Amino acid sequence: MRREETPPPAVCRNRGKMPNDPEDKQPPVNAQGEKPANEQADKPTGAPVAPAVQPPVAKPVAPPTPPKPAAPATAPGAPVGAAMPGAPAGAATLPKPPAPPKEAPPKPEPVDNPLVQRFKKRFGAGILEAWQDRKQAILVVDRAHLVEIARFTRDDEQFNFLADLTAVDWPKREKRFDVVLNLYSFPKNERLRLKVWAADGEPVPTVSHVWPTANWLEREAYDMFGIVFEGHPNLTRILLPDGWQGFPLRKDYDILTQDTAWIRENLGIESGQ
Amino acid sequence: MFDVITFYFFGGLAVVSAILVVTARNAVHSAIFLVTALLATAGIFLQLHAEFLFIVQVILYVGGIMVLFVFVIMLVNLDVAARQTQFNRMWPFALLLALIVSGQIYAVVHYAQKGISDPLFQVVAAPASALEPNSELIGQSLFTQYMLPFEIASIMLLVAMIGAVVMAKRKV
Amino acid sequence: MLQELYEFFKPHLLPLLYAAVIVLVLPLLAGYVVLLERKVMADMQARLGPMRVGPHGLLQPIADALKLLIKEDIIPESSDKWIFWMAPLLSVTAGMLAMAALPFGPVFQIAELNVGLLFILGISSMGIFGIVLGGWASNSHYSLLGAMRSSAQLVSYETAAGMAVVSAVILGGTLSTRGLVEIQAQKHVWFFFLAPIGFFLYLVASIAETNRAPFDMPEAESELVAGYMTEYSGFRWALYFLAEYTNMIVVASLATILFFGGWLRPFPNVHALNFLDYLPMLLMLLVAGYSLYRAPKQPVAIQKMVMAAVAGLCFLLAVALALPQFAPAGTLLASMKPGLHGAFWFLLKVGIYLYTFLWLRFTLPRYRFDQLMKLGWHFLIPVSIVNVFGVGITVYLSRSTDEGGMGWSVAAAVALTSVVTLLAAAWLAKKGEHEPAPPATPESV
Amino acid sequence: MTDFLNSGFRKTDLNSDANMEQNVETTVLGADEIIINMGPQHPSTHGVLRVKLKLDGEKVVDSECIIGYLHRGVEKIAEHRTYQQFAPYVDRMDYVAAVSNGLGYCEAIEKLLGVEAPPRARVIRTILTELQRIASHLVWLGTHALDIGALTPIFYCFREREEILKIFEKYCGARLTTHAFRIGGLQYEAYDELEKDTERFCNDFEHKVDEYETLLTSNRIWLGRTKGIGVISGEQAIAIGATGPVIRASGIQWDIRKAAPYAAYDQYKFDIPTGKNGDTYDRYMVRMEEMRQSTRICLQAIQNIPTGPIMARVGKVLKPPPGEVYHAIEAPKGELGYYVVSDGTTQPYRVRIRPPSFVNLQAFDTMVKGHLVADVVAIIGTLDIVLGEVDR
Repeated sequence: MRREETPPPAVCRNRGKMPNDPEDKQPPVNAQGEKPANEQADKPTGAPVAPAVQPPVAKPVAPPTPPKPAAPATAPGAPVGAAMPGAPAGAATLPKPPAPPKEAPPKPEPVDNPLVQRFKKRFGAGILEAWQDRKQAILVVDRAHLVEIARFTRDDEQFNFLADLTAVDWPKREKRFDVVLNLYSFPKNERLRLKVWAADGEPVPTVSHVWPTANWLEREAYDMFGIVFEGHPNLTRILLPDGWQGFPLRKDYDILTQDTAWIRENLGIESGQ
Repeated sequence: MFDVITFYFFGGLAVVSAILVVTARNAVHSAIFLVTALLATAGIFLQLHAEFLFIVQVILYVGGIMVLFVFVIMLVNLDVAARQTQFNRMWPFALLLALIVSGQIYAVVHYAQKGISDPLFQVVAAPASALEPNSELIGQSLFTQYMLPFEIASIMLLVAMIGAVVMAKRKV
Repeated sequence: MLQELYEFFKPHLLPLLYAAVIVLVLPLLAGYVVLLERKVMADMQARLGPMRVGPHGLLQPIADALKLLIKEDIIPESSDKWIFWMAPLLSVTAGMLAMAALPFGPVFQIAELNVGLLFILGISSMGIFGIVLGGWASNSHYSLLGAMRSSAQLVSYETAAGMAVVSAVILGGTLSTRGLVEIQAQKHVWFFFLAPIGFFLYLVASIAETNRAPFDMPEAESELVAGYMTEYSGFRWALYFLAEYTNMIVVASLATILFFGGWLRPFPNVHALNFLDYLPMLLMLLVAGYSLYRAPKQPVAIQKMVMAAVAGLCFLLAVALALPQFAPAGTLLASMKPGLHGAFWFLLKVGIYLYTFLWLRFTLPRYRFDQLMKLGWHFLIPVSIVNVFGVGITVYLSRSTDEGGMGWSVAAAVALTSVVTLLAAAWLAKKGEHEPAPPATPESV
Repeated sequence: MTDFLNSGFRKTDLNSDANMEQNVETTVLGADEIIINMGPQHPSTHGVLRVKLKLDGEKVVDSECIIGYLHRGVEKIAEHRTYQQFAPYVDRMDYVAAVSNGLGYCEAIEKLLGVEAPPRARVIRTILTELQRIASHLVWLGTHALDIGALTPIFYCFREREEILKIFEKYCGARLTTHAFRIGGLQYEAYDELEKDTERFCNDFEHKVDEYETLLTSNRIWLGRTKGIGVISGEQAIAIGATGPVIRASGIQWDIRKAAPYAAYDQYKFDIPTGKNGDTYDRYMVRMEEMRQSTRICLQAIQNIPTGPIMARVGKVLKPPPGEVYHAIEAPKGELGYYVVSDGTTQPYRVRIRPPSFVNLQAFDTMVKGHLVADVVAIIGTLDIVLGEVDR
């Protein structure tokens, strides 16, 4: 296969102990470059990047915002889960970087580190947004450029492992679906999340040629959300029976809903339940 | 009397199954009838106290060849085979051959009854009791009196075996 | 007419009686072999096995048989009904027919044929028809695969088994089962000691022929569900089981006759070991005593009774075995000794052989089909041919040195030919081994 | 009579399953290939996996996994339960490793909340999770050996697994679907004998693993059945997304316990066993060694269980701030990931579970091609799938 990197065993040199590695390793994201940004975001005192900084809860105009709709307008720094204490004692191995500003709940903040810069340099407008949430880097990329970006991510940035591909439904948004790709890099021991926004019915290019894992995962996303992956070798339902109507994980599909016609027809249960 | 009954039972069974072998449309059923026919023949051998012949009949035909035969049938497309006509243009020729053979048999039996002394027509009566060292008798006659035919038959079998191996190998 | 009928059957009365006994007892025996198997399996697997029906599950076979009798007999809609109906019968018939020539002791034998050995081999191999036809008639892919595996397996291992049998036949010089045992008695040696490799070849081939693990391809339950029996249920299914266990008993009996001196007591000619004659009754007494000891400990009254009944039965058997032993010579009772004791020793040997079957089954994983074929054709058959030569040389040497008796020269000849055969076997095994093989241990870092 | 005689090998209805498949390829045996349908009811498909095999004789030409027979819509249920209410549901996914599932979920939500379980809780979690790993591997070993025809190991394995389940039972009252952990720590304090029980079990268990190995490891039949079967190279394994023992047997030394330590794994010394050839035998050896390493972790952990609280201070009502988190742990079967999106309410907006079995099962088609029917069951066994997790 065309996987020139993958030096297999070189992965876990860090076996003994990794005292200063936080729970999820995102070295580039955590790199010194964005630590200030981190703090700035905590104190909404405005920063050089201020306009773009808005905690994603209330994104202004541009593309539809990620986690807004159902949330009853959570204020940016509003201590929703304020009950939490700070880092409990004894977490010697897990330094929480911005610990002092106590009770700061984790929340998304934009990020602009070398990794993101490389992406932006390469693809420019193809990268719509970049932020990190709970120290996990997230890149929102343009649907049209997905395959290119995926290739780049795999080959040049060495994110050779697609851990997961799934979707999230935000029905109130203009483009209601997030297609979420959780990537992992064996050489770098890092994780990265790519997101693509897609409206209902908009085909998303498949990445199953880039990461063969995506084959079943995309089928599942199709099965559950009805997102069409363009170019997928075999885009059929995977968990539900083939004739099923409706896409269960959409928000407008009630938890009690069933395809009663299908059940009646195929299982011979009169009530269809 | 019971000898007669058993003889007619086995004989009738052999004849009926032999007819069914060629008339059954399903090859597996034909095979089963063939086994029955061969077993019935073996039964007649046993009745003649030819125990060795009986068991050789069972082992060779029933045990060995039939397993292979059934094996082959598994790989034949029975659906197609069942629809094919079973008697082709050669049937008059086959009938002729059958007539000739029956004529020969009749002749032998007829002349034997007339008591012609030519050893060709001598039909020896079945022994009343077991031929004692049965397998030894067979072995001795095979390896002394009938040595040449025995060897020729062996070589023919060898040739057939080599041929089968060659044909099977070429495919690989 | 009646007179004639009587005249015709008169010489056959005793064999008919034996046959009736076998037909009646064999299913029961097979049932108890199943129970034994389950108990042995349970013992090897750190559990108890059947314990509910009767004390220690002693009535389990009967309960199973009853359940299977009244179970619905399902014949699949698209099966070939006649053949489906007939196939299990074929298997059972073949197995039982083969028993006709087996001598369970010097007396107890239905028919003494001078080609008895061939008869057993030929007839028991007919049982394969039941399997092949049943698998085919079920019209199921699993059944068909099982049937095809079964026939291929039989064809491959029949040869090796036959060759292994030939080694004993060369030593004995007869095809009669009874004759083989008698010659072993004359020569004062079991053929196992003259053709040990022949015996082991026969052991492997017989396991394969009876479709027992690790060669249970035709019914490999984790691959083919139940192989040729997949579509069978109820009593028809039980018939297949009966056939399988009958075949096991036949094969074990054959091994006993060929290699372990049939009904002969171990070392029948060594007078110092005559105390072995008391072993049968003592063994039975022991079982009876233990059953009696366990009887009060059973939880339910009826189980206590059954246990006591078992003890009584064993005691009766012990008495039956003891009476001829202690009866004065020349009486009718004393004349029954060879028959009774012979049957005991014969069944004991058969039981030990069967135990080996079970032991292997619970220890070894299953072969794959191609490996099985390879083992048969590339290893067992060549080795068995070499073995036949080896045995021939042994016979020649023993004839040329001392007639009849088994001297040191024979022992040396046996050792020599065995070593040569073993060397050939090792060479074959090495040659067939393609795998690069040192078991790669995971290297921990 | 004609009826009787007309029955050749008819079209098989076996593979039609008329509801699900409209275009069934009807096959006649005369055509070289037959299609055989393994499952959903089959002794060795480990639940309700259904595999359609195209066979040439006994050789597998093509295969297709059909899954979903155990789909319960766990992810949908999650959206309608509060964070705490959903926790017991994850136990029902990989029901032979419920503790590991619970650990992943609790840690993911803790991460989402920004809290962290206290050290004592983390150590106890580690002990229980490692015991669960052993239990899961024992189930795997027993069933895998049974698939390959060794009837006995499963009883030995279950005997040892019983000891582990007893420890679970003493700890939280449940044996299978334990729900042992709570978001923020533990609900129950460790019972008094936990250390002693664990120590006794671990010390015994080392010999037990050797015992299993005497039955299998150098058995010629076992070697023949597992060596070179279902080979998958390191590159292929990464591409297909395989994780856990599957990827380690292919020579990739990667274990989330080392790569991104969670719970208390950073405090203990243990090795990551790897294989070379990526075949069934290597996966077997890797798992056997993993069991030993798990006992090693447990023995280290019970030496020094810190004292202190077992729950972090989390409220009765959990309202994680809006945002999302992906948290992965090394479950017995591979990477078990939870991707949780919060909208600030008490119910998760979306919970995505990345099941290791589901992704590993994708490797099946690649691994099985060209092998025989008997190898199919060996390969299903070696992937160690649990259908509850595949279908969720």
